[in-house]
Amino acid sequence: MNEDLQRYNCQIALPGFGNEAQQLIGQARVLIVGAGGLGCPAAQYLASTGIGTLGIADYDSVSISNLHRQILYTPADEGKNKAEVACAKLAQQNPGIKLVPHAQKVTSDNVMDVIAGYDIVLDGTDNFETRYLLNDACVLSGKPLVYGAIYQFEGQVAVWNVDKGKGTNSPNYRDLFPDVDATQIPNCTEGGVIPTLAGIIGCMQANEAIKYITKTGDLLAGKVLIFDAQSMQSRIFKIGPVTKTHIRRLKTTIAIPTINATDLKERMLHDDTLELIDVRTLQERDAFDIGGTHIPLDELEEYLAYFASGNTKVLYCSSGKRSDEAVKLIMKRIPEADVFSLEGGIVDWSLSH
Amino acid sequence: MNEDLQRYNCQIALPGFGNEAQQLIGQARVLIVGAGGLGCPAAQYLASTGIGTLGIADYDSVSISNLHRQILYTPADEGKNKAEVACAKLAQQNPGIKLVPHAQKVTSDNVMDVIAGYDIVLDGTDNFETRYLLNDACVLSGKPLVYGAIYQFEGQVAVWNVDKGKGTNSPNYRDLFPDVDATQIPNCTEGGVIPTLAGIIGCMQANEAIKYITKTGDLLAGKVLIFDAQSMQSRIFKIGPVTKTHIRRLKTTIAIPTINATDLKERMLHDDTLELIDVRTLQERDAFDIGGTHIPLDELEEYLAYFASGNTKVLYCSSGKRSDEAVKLIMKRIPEADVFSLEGGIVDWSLSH
Amino acid sequence: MKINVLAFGVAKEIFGSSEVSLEMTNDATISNLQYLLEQQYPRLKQLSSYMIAVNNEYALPGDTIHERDEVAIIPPVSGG
Amino acid sequence: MKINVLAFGVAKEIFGSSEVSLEMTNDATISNLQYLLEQQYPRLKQLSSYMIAVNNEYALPGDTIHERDEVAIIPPVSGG
Repeated sequence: MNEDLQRYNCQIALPGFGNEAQQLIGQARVLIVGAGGLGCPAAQYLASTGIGTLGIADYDSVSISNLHRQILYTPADEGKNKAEVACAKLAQQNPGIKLVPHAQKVTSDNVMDVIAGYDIVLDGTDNFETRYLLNDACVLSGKPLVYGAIYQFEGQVAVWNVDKGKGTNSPNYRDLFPDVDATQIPNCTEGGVIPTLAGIIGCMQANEAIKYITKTGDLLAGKVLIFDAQSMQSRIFKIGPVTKTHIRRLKTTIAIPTINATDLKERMLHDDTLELIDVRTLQERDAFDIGGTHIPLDELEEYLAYFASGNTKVLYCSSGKRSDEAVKLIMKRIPEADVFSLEGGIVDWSLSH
Repeated sequence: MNEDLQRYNCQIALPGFGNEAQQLIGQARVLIVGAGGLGCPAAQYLASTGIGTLGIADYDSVSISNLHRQILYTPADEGKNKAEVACAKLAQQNPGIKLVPHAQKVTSDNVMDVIAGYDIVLDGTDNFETRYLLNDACVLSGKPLVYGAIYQFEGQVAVWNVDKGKGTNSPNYRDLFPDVDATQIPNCTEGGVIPTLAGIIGCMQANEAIKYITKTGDLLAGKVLIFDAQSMQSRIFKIGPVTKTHIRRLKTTIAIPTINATDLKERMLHDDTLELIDVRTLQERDAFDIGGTHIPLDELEEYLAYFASGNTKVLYCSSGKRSDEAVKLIMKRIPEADVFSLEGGIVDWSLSH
Repeated sequence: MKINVLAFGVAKEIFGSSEVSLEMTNDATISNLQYLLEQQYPRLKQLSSYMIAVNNEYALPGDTIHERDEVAIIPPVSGG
Repeated sequence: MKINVLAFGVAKEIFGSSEVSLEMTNDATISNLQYLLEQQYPRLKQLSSYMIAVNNEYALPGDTIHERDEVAIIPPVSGG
């Protein structure tokens, strides 16, 4: 009995699997974008199943606040690039597969090139801009996209853009949500997320990828599953058999001007005209702040005029995610605005020297 | 901001959580029995969440055929004790918690002592004997048991024996299945299991443990959830508010006489009276066998007389699980039978010298 | 009346399908249904125990089955 | 007629509950329901888009709502 047969025997034995399915798995090329709460468990199971080529794209580095749900990382990995660390760990877990780290940020400039080498993409990102970018890129290149998203105790899973034959494809993310105002939707840093939900949804995404590759089971195509980890209830909503959207080109992603905590502290020593803007909620500000003006993210639209002129403004939140969204919104409306987002938010600020 | 707050910030921010819930998590003592397909993902998330004391009980050692779903292990861990390897990996993931490996087999003799130091037990075992043993021990000691089980594409999750006040407890495993003929239920080696299902069900078990500890959400107490990874449908069946069983003492677990492949080959060189019995299915035998007589496990009852006398008989299957069940059944009916189960089955046989 | 029975776990293999339908009289009980099923599928009896649920709730042998009830057969599962 | 509306994601926070009920006329459409909800909960409108499902299926603005229909409001979720 050879080592491969021995390793995969317990899945080859599945009804509808056999050596043919294992061969399909070995030939498959899967790209996971975002090696965070969803990407970590999905990557573990896709690696253990023997996916031939597994790409991991993440430009971010490991931070201590990731560790409660991003189970591929240890405190010793702090500051290292997530894609590199994840690939190194997964190579130990399964030395028989090819692992490809993509450490650059996925943008409208490079996304088509990055996904070109893969048959299927798994969305493990944590922001709407990259979700729409991946969606549109997969539609334009005719690849299926396994979608997952989490918030607090609730997660969503679906498979977008599956080829239904005769030139039609199953619905995609824009069928569900044509457009989103990212400043109105709280993220995990604000509202929290239960780590086990990330595990459940990430494993469900890997499960759908394996079903797609091996052509077994009913895919979540034309449907979206919503799971609630508090009640353990899940529902599958039907969307329809084919997409009604017409995506013709990618939206250009915006590069956000950011400043890290050390540089900001240094600059504040010499430049007392620089203004800090706290975009967190009132409760968060009441608990702790690092000074400056308070403009909560969801009220930013009403205060846009404030950013039209004057001194350099550095926006901050707890992790840097919401200040990124705030800067993005300001730059869309006032392209000449002199604004920065504080990288790593007040967490990094508190720990920097 | 201290490192603990930073690490757990994204779960402390959850509604109904806060520092109080994190404190409960830090004080909790959870024992996972079985560090296999279910135990590995459950342990990862319980460790990352910051469970104060996490015990891992498994007497088994890592084999290559485990790696497709037991994501804590690498080929380099082959032959090492699972509880020891798991604890070492989890200690890297979260150095802030206490990890306790239990490398001995959990039996009716030691189970009460093993679980005594824990507040809650998680069942990640792969056989009915240990499932009933854990169930009965948890009922007798008044501890909740988070149950999970998987086969092919289908999994079950429940929380047994939750204190409902006034001396009553929620239902337990024996309310659902008073007794099982283990020889009639195929296991994962025979029927296969999809790795992602192990991940989903294991994470659901960790999720229920965290909900129990933090007193948030609706526990799966008095209910059993059945999840199908092919359709992604899940159903929650109501069992009832309180148990109707009366468990008064533990059933004695049977120590199974086993022989490893190297010793068996050695003995066969000198003893030609020894008989091999293949307990696998006809299809499995047709594909490959190592000789001897064929008595499929589910027909064993009809051939019991064969084991009442004569030469030493060594029963084998692919992994050793079914031959264990067969030897257990024979010894129950014919205590003086001279039978052994081949450790690691024909997989180990093929690889041994 | 015709009663649809959903099969889970090894019951799917025993029935050869994830759903079977049985013709029963109007006052039939769970115990009658169990008898019919075990006669048609003797391997079911050999499981020693399996859970029967009606409309997603645990059912007792004496419970009466009604038209349009959804019956589920849930055998034990050992894998981990 | 009284229509029950289930809230998912951030809609739970906007409604302050996982379920709200609305009084509507018998020939009401999804678009009428959306108008009513957004009047009562202005933050809902600010989401730009959210999915409305009736009886677990995607609903279009022109679809009529019937008594005992179960309406679900599903906003986008960004976390990963």
